Amino acid sequence: MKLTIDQRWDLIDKIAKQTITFGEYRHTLKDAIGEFTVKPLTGIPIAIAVMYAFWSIFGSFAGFFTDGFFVRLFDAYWLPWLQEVFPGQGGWLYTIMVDAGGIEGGEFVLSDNCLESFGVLTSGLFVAIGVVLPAIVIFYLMLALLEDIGYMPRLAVLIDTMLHKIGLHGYAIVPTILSLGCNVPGVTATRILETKKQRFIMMTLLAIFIPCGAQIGIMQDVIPGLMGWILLYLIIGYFIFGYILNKIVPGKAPEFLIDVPPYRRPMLSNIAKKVWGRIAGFFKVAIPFVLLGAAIVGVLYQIGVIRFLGDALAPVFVGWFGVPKETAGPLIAAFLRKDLAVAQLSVIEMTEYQMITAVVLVSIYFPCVATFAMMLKEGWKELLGAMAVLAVVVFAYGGLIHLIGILLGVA
Amino acid sequence: MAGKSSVAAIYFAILGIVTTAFGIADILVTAGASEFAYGILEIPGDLFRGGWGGVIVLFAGLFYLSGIRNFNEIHQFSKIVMGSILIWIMAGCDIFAMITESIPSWEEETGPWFNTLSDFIAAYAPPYAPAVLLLPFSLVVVYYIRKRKQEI
Amino acid sequence: MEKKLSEMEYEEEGTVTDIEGTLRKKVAGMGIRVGKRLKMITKQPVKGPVVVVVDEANTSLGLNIAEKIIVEMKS
Amino acid sequence: MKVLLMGHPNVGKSVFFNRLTGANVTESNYPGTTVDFTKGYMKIDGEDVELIDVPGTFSLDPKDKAEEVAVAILYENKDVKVICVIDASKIERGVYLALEILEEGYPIVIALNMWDAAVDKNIQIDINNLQRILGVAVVPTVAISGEGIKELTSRLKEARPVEIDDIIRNAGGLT
Repeated sequence: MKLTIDQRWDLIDKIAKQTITFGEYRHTLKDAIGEFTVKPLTGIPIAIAVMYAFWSIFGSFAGFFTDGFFVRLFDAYWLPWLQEVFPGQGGWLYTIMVDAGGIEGGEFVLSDNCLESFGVLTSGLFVAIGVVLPAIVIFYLMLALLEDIGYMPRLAVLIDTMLHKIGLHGYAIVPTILSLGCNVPGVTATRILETKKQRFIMMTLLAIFIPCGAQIGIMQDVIPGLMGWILLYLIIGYFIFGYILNKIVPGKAPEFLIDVPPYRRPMLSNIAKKVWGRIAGFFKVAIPFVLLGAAIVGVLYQIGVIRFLGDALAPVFVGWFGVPKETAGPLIAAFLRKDLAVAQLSVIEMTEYQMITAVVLVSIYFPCVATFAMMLKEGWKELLGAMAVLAVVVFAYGGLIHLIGILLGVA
Repeated sequence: MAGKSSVAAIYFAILGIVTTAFGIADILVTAGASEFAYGILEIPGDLFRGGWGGVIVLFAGLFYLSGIRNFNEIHQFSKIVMGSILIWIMAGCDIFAMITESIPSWEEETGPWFNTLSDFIAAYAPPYAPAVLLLPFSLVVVYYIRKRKQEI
Repeated sequence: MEKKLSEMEYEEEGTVTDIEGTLRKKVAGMGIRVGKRLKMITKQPVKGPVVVVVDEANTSLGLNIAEKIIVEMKS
Repeated sequence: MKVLLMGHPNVGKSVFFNRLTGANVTESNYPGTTVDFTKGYMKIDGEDVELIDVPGTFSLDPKDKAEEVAVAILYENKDVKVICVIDASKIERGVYLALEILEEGYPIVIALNMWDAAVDKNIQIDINNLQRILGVAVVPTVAISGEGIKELTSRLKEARPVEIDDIIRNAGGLT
């Protein structure tokens, strides 16, 4: 027999009356703080502080491993050693695997660091292990801690108002933040949204505007001073295009309804398990792609495809986006690996504003192949829709940033 | 009891005023885009630690000040606790940054991997940012949290 | 006095008297139903969600949902 | 035998799962979606039992994709027992989910988890009376410390379908 909702609650009330007695209960400190962190006047300052801590610790931790140890390990030991022992210097395999080198004064010279060498075993490994690994570890560690304590639902409540304007609701903060680690689990997490419309908007915005941990890690390493501007442009784009998508995508955007659990003491084993699972998942996806990506980019450079595309598309890059012609190569390579593309951009000479534009373009470009595959799993129609939006966004937003630069007199 | 809580109220009122002042100073120094150092105090002038961080220190001070009235009431008291938590977040980040910076040698190329002992220790020498200076004073709240627990 | 859940002020308490039909199913699992006492904890500004306590559990509802729940205020 | 672990989100279901199962745990993707669920094995009285950690849900009327999967897993597995994990300090809405599962004819046992938190909150629950009314085993547990887990598994064999009419009669009828 099945009960109606009202009958069921009626029955529960009867049962509760006979079995449960609520004694006097005084609010504890934990309850009071739980309430204050969800009230706007006190909750928003705390959220600001939590975000500050997230960012500060991320920077310290990643800097410690990357700049403190890995840069030296790779540049001073690994690269010279490989350049020495890898056979066939100057040959195509050497160029792809170890060092593409450069021409200086008409002579071929080897690179002196792993960002400029563009080899699978040098740049590829350095980016994957030296830069991305520390960034991902600390990112997921802090995220797991916030989740385990029970802070995330409170953040969701506080930010609901803003996300509401773009057809989403507060819980969309979870896929958004997850995507800052890696877009793949971010796409997975869109399942907490109710309707197709919401999931489509979320997925499209993630793929376009949220830079992943790999990209953030490399930006932190090579252009830390410009990162604030780049993120600002991405956040603004997230909201502008979210707003537009909400207006044009058909479907419903249901309201927010979530449970706000009390704070809990985090459990170390739980956190360890979660972090380990996410890092393992990330590496299953990222390591093959980063190495394969480096290899394919290397091959495309070798056979002249990138130069050809660069020449062909140069008018668009120079005229519409306002970035130097040389960025065409990395921007095309960004189809495969965004982190490698940022690394390549960082060694090209250009003005700060051009650098900001170029890196923003890399971010909003085609999502990495792994994210692409994940979105395909959600349905090819959604994927095609997202790609159409992407094409429009790259063109429109890239031009807009250029225009802003012209108006500010910095482009 | 009443006498004791007024001691606490005065203590956190003073701490609140100092914290608020530090927060405002942080923001002003950042707005002037410079750095300020006096004795063991150093106010960072960058947008991140001075600006964003300064806002947080300012909020910590305001939390203290709004919590001192009727100190024994749990909601009021928890504002004091949250003020301290904000200080702990700020100071914790600064100290974590000091630790991560003190260990590698930061020398280019093939120098030693780790810092020398004296440089390691020197990394912890003053001056400190406001939140780090406020840290020991903010810890007093732990005593009151424990006291409350015992009373219940 | 009756008012919409969305119109309750901080710390006010009341008993649910009516929930719009289509919504009943959705909020039932969270413990919100006719006859239940609830207390408002916070309202977010600019048409943001509300947070209420039901059975010692905090639940957050979007404003459009809160508007469809009628509450008899505790006098 | 197959056992489903069901309950609201944030009631410590995963902690339960980790305590109950050994190393042989697989995470799989529910077909056609990106929702993950975890599967593992435990031994009860020498018998291998498959345990599925169902995504958290507040009711059997799903409101998002994760809840849809939770309900789908329940409906697909007709021949299973369900461990219904309830937050002891929010027992009423927990019983709501338990009743829904009982109405579908599944045999269940109830774990009143976070029992310690309920005690702290001065909530007293008459377990014997609750068992009598519902006609199912109710075990207070604290998943984090492992309290009550042994009793829970040993009482799993008591689980059997219950007629809702019996519960209504035991509770003294509907209004």
